[in-house]
Amino acid sequence: MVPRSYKTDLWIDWCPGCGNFGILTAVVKAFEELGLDPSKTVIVSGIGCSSKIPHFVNVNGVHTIHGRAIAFATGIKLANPELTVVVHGGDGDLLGIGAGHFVTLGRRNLDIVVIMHNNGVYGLTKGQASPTLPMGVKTKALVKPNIQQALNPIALAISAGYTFVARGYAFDSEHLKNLIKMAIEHKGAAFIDVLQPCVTFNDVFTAEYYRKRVYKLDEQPEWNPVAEKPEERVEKMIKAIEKSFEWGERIPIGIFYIDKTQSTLEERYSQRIPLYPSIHPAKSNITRDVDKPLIDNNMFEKIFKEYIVDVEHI
Amino acid sequence: MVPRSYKTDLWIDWCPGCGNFGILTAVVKAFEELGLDPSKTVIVSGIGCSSKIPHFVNVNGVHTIHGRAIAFATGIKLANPELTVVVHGGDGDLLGIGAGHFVTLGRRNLDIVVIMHNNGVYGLTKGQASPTLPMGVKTKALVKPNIQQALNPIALAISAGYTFVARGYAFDSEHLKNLIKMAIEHKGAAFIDVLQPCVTFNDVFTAEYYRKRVYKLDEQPEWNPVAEKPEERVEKMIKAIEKSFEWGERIPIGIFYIDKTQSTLEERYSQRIPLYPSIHPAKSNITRDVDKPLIDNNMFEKIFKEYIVDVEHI
Amino acid sequence: MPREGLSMILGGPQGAGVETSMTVLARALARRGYGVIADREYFSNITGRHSYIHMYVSAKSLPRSLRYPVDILAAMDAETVFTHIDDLGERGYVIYDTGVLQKKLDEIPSMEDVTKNRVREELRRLGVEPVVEDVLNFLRDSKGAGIIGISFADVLKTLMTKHKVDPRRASRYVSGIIVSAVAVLLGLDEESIRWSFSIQFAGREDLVAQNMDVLKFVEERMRSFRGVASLEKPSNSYSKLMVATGNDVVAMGKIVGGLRYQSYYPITPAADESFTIEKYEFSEVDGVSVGPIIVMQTEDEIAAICSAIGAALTGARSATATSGPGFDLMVEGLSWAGANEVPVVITYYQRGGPSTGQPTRGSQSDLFNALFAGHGEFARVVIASGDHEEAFYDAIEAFNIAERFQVPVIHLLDKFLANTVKTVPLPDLNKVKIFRGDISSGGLNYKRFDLSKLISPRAFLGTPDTVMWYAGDEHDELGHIVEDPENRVSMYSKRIEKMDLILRELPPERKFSLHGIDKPDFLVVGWGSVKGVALDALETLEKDGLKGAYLNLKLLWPFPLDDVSKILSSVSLDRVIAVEHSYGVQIARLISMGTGMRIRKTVAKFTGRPITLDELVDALKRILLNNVDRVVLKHGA
Amino acid sequence: MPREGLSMILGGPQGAGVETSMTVLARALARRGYGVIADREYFSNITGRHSYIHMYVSAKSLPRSLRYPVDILAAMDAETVFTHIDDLGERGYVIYDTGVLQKKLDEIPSMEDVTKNRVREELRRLGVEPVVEDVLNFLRDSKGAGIIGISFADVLKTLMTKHKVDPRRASRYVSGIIVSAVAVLLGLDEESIRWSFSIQFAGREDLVAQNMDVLKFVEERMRSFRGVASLEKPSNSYSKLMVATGNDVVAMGKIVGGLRYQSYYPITPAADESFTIEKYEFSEVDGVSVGPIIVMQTEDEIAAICSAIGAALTGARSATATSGPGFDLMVEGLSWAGANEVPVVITYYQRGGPSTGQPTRGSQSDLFNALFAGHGEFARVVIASGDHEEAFYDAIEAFNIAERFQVPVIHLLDKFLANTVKTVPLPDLNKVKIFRGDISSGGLNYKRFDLSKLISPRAFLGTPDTVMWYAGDEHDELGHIVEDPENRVSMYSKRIEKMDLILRELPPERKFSLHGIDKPDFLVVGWGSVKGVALDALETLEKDGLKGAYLNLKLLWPFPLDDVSKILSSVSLDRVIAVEHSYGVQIARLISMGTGMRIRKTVAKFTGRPITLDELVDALKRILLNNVDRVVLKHGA
Ligand SMILES: Cc1ncc(C[n+]2csc(CCOP(=O)(O)OP(=O)(O)O)c2C)c(N)n1
Ligand SMILES: Cc1ncc(C[n+]2csc(CCOP(=O)(O)OP(=O)(O)O)c2C)c(N)n1
Ligand code: SF4
Ligand code: SF4
Ligand SMILES: [Mg+2]
Ligand SMILES: [Mg+2]
Repeated sequence: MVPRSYKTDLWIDWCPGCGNFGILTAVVKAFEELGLDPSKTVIVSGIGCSSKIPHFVNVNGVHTIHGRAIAFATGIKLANPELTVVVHGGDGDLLGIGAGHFVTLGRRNLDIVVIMHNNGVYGLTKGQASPTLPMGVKTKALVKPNIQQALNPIALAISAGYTFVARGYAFDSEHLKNLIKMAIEHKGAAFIDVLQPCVTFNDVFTAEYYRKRVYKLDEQPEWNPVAEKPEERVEKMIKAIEKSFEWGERIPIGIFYIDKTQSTLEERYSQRIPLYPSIHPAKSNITRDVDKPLIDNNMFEKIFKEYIVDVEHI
Repeated sequence: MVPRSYKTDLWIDWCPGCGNFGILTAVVKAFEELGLDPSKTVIVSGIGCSSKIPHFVNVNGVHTIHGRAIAFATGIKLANPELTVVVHGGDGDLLGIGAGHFVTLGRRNLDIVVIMHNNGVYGLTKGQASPTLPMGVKTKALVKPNIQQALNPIALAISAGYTFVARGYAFDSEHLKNLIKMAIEHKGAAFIDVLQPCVTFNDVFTAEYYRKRVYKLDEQPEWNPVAEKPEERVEKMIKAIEKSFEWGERIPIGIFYIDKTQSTLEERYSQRIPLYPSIHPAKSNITRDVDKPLIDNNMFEKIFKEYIVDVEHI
Repeated sequence: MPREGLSMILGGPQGAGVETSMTVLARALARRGYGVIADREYFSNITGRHSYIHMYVSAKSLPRSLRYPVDILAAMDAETVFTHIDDLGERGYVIYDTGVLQKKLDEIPSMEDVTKNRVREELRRLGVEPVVEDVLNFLRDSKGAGIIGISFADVLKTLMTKHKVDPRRASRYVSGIIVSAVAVLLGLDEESIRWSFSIQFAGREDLVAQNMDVLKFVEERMRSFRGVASLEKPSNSYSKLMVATGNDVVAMGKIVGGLRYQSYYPITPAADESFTIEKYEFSEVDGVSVGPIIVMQTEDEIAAICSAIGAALTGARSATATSGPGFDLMVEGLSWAGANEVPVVITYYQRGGPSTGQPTRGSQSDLFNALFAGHGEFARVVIASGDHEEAFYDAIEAFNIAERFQVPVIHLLDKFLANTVKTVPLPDLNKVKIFRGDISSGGLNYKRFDLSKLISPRAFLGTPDTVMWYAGDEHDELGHIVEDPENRVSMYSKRIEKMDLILRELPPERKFSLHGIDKPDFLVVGWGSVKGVALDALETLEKDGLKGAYLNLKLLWPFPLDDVSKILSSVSLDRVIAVEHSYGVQIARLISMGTGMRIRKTVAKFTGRPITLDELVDALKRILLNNVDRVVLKHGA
Repeated sequence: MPREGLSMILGGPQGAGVETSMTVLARALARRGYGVIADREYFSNITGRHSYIHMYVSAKSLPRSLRYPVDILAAMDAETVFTHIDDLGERGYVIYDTGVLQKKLDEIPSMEDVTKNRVREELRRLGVEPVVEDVLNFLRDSKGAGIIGISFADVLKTLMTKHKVDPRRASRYVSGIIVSAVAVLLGLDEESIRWSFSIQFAGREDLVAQNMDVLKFVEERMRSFRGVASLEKPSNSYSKLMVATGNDVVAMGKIVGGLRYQSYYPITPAADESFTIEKYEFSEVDGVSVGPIIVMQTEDEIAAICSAIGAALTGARSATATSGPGFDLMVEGLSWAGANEVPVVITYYQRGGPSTGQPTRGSQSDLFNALFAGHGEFARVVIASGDHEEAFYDAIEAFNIAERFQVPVIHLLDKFLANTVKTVPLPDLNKVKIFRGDISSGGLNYKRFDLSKLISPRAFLGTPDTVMWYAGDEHDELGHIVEDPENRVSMYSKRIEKMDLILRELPPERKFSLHGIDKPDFLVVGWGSVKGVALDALETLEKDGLKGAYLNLKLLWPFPLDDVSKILSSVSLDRVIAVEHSYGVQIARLISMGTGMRIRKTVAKFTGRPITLDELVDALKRILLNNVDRVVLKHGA
């Protein structure tokens, strides 16, 4: 592996002061510290300010369509399980238009990481309310106060089946970096909700706002979010969900829930197809003799024998 | 209101013994007992065996597309809040393709009822696994055992913000009827997960299976799922979610959670537009003098004055 | 006298086993060298609605079209008799259950009111009481039909008793009664039937034995009819035949073509393809591993296309399969694939629309959706297959085109093909090639969208020492977003100009096939499932001195306008007739768009049922001889 | 000498206020009776990328096209100077910030590399150093440009000091500097500017005063230039004008048209329409209540269309607004609306595709998506508007067509219209009618899909004593699922035959408008945003003796083939030129499809920037005089 910088030299066109810069720093640092091979790492994103991030990181980047990053990532990971796949998206991307895929990833427990840039607004379309903006709040660009309630991303992720669920804060890059590293190292579907100030459109949930309120779960001595055994699962889940409703003067960040008891989707496929994942769709032969199909006439008849009738004239 | 039977005289083309018959009975009975005006009642459904139900009930029926019944219902209810709107869908319809809308309805708390026919399979497409089928289970039509995990519909609904969450059993029509009545009378987004045996494709979760296991929460003296005050919300939610993980030898049915503290979406609109919902989109004038627009030249200038420049030549 | 070919309808309630009857019969007939085609008609319903098989058997060839009227009507129930009164030909045979003899039309709840009213009207007009017995008498009297009553109850009771089968399982043997009755009429040998049952019930010797007893009991009851509808000795020389649906054939083609990732969301009539693929997700033959193919049931069609695109980026041959409603949801993803030059294949089985429409019926009404849905301009390829054989090879070629030209490819099929069981010759895989296009080994300076070539060499996600970017936004050679107007023009043009390249590079046989007379008097134009019936119609018309050719369009986009113009010019435009399973006959409009040639003669069918030989022959005659412009076909219950 | 008209570019980083400058200037100019058109060019970015306003002001008319080169280039930053070096005309004026005089091209990170490289190349070719000062000198020397430096820092410091404004807010007044500088060049009176500021900053007298001081400070610094680019006295006779974007105008049209439910999912360039509507969700004027309009931000575009359809079923006039990616997601719902004959309106603003493409740039490349996306065959209507005025009336008419014929209507617009600010005459609502179609009061025997009429009278969900069913499946008159083939033919045909009815019933002016010379020597054909520039081009060409007409197509589906055939026949086909903001110029293909007439002369632009007068005139000349077939336009940064 040829060493490369983990940052590209593109100009980053986020607004000065945007929380996305903090997230970018954390991602790059996490990749660096894990020594990920850029050619074996893929950032998949949707559409939004946040989803521009793949262009700024010097690993493979797949900047897809709004709300569908998880779906693209699913195909990438299943077809080549050797890749480390990290999804980035906005709160609109992942919990608005993409909520169906978000929920589904939970019940698959596919080994990818989802990092949500949670800024309470639709940044790139100029500040409409996102699904995490609380009801009644009127951020800058809204014509009227928000009429819909906020989703609780942590509770939703746990209910959906994610086996690693955490929250970070964009401007605590060091802490966030550690979460990202753990999420990548976790086997299974991981979700990190990142509180991300949007300086341009969200004048309520500002850096100032969060700075005063966030505290770290990992610094709470009694906090142990890891289910090591199946019988601990429900208890840990319930605790985590309960904790996720703490939102006000104090906002917890850190790991809410880790479930080590569930098999990943890849593992289940490998139970069906023993060669998988060492032989996988992206690494398996489809031809012989350069341009002939792997299956020849003889093999065809053997494989599809149940469709083939030996004609017996009588 | 002209009295009509609440059942149409169409032949019902569900398989003999299908749990949907029990649900139909409960719905018809509930409507009857509530004395709903058929012309002011709408059943909205998606696509699936379950979604054929509107044709069998003699109230307005809108049989839409797969996964989108909630979205159609949202427009119907907001445009004419006088209507009682009940959504029916399969588990594939509501939690597979429709999961995004399902989650979103929670954060809106629009006053409609969602009844999910939970049979663990995609009935109408001949028995593929639905999002509620547990991992590793191989029902009749599956080529291989189910490789994806099951969602927990109750936990998901509560996490998403539904303010009435219950579970019924298709073949306990009396109990289910009562749940439906309560759900309709509840102000806000209500969800009923109905365990529904599919005799043709689900040979695991059969009537036999459920009969042995279901028990009624309402018969548990200590069970009180109602949050009357805001400060009770989290506690009740957590209890309900915890209860929802009880699935095995004993399966609870009944009400998991009721939240009386949240405003509905309609109420929030009425805070913005005081005449709503008494004057609403379906009941508001758009013309004057038969075929002239309500807005005349004079009103136009007043309403849109900020766009209009009085030209002053100098 | 033995017949050259024979038509039949096997009908009964959905779930009662007509499909099993069809498969067993088709396989047994193939075993003896007969050619078979069998269309399945069924409601969007799991149990109880009327379903039927419309089948044609030929001693002379592998048949490619269905025809009315039929020689045999085998009815499991009263509804079948009422529904198909018009379908029986002169001196045909009706097999029925004597248990329903007194059944009245009004006692059949599963029959739709509109249908029931129509049948009632017709019977009234004919002066026939709406009772099974009266209808059968009428058929006997008016058509000279042989009416063969079998007491199903009696047969089943005998069977139950002999084999000590739980009477609640009796209904499982009804399909055997139908198989048996038909076999007796055709004089089919017992061995072929036994062999076919043994495949159908593999590993269940008891079921085979029981069904062979059914055959015996039925035979006893209709001895006088043994062989009354016998077929000639088959003149086919195939030593092996496949008996498969279009879904199966496409699945096989995809697997041979190197499919490695297939996503799907269940939908009729596409889902069975994915089921078949899943069965073969991994095979070991002669020490060679074939696969793995990851078959993924996604949460919706959006995820199906997006995950297939993702998989394609890793270098795996990837596809998804769907029908109209699902395709609609894939269109945004398709546009991304176009913008990012991703080789992904969508197998698109058309069914009756709009919306849920007639989900289990056939149609060709989605042509323009396949060609034009998706915002923005980008290269895509749409190919269609005229029959099972074409579909097999096209399924492979779809991947070749996708990878060579780095474009999404839509393989446009329909429900007729999907669900029709046919006898098909084995493919010759020596004729097949796999073209993977220009593949790069990447490296430090790799540019995924290198502008120096029309087709930028493709490296895969995961290629060592290589990184690349993809973006749905307009991008530069590296794949980074760029809005510069000059870059816009270069990248945009590069992507679209591939369409010309594709037209230049694909050989004529991938674009169309031309059948029939060399200098024809008239030309029938169509695509997809029109082929079989059109070719048979031409043969029939030729006997009447009407000499025509059939242009089977295969490459629908980019549209081969030069070839088509040339071919159309060879005939006067008012002797060109476009045929399609749709209202609008879009193929005529597509031709007009491409060539400016406006075809005014059209044959349209949009009942959801396939065009049959008799009605097409008739329609073409009316157009050719009576100067009619448009004929709308309606045959079939 | 005062000018008849004047072009300018106002440029600066996104977020720095060019848009405010535009609005303030446009309103002030309108106040004095000038006509204005202003196009906004910006990146898909919130802060920092280069954005600019391309504006034309006319003393003679309400202008309808933009033109290069420009008379004034007002630059907030160095990037603007570098980006627009080609755009300034002879003896034009450049306003720049003396603070960036020494800025080098390579010091501008926000400029894309491809653009930077191109500019660097060009400067090298011209022998100019890539430094702002050198570029300005070059412009002065080569074009005789008046170069006007203003120290922005100086102006702002003076202002900060005088008004004790926090220096961190200084950047807010940059837009005022641009307004002021342009006002001085034009010799605009102070009152009109003050008035315009007072509307811009309604309720903030401090801001008005501060900006008027900016005007004063700027004026002091460029006294010698006062009125050097003055305009003639306006000859327009309007006493009132609207200054509005296309988004705003459509919003007003919809509100006047009786809109009661609008759903949307945020997307450029459609979202602003919904924002405007939300502002007017309820009004009380002269004792009349207008509304309520429920404006619903949905979770995605699927929910947007589905909820709008749901609302339409209750009788509320319902619509949604989106652009390409969102429309793709609406197609399955659209097909349901078609199957169920639901009057729902989709306002579709095209932007640059494919996929995310160029989300903030313009395009007309989605024509075929609007016409043909969606599986199955069903009636839909697609209308387009040539300019703001048409768009207003069409927004109303969309509802009328939808309800009269019970069809989904797509109102196809684009980003150019959406974001362009124009002076528009006030609409005359006496000319407007509301047609709600055939409405039934329902009752016990109500049949929603009564087959006795082509348009079945519509009752709404909620109509007393009435129940009805809707189904995406094929249905009977009551709306219940029915698969019977004869019912299929009747229902299917009924739905599609409405297309003919629509063609018959809509008056010619809804279908097209024909402009220019009566017996033209050549005919330009286009739709939507081509209109303004085409009309101006015809006027220009007429001066050169080239006499043409413009066919502005408004009803795109059903396609008015008879009218179009007739009009096209009046000119030789090789004197017909199709113009479109796309690569493929689909309108030509659509015409060929409908009429068989193949237009071979085309003008295409797909940089995402609007066609300007100069380049269109030039292109038409090349086609008419030099017999060129296709011209691809590229003007604009
Ligand atoms: C299908 C579709 N609908 C709408 C859009 C427009 N769009 C672009 S970004 C965006 C939302 C951005 O919000 P979020 O996902 O929260 O990301 P952020 O910009 O806040 O980081 C939307 C709606 C789109 N690109 N595609
Ligand atoms: C967009 C789309 N995709 C797929 C289908 C095919 N389809 C019809 S019913 C169904 C699922 C039925 O399962 P469920 O929702 O659980 O309902 P059930 O039949 O079990 O009651 C599917 C996938 C469709 N109609 N539309
Ligand atoms: S708009 Fe908000 S989220 Fe987007 S770049 Fe600017 S600050 Fe960041
Ligand atoms: S398939 Fe299952 S769900 Fe559908 S009707 Fe039959 S039993 Fe009921
Ligand atoms: Mg956001
Ligand atoms: Mg189900």
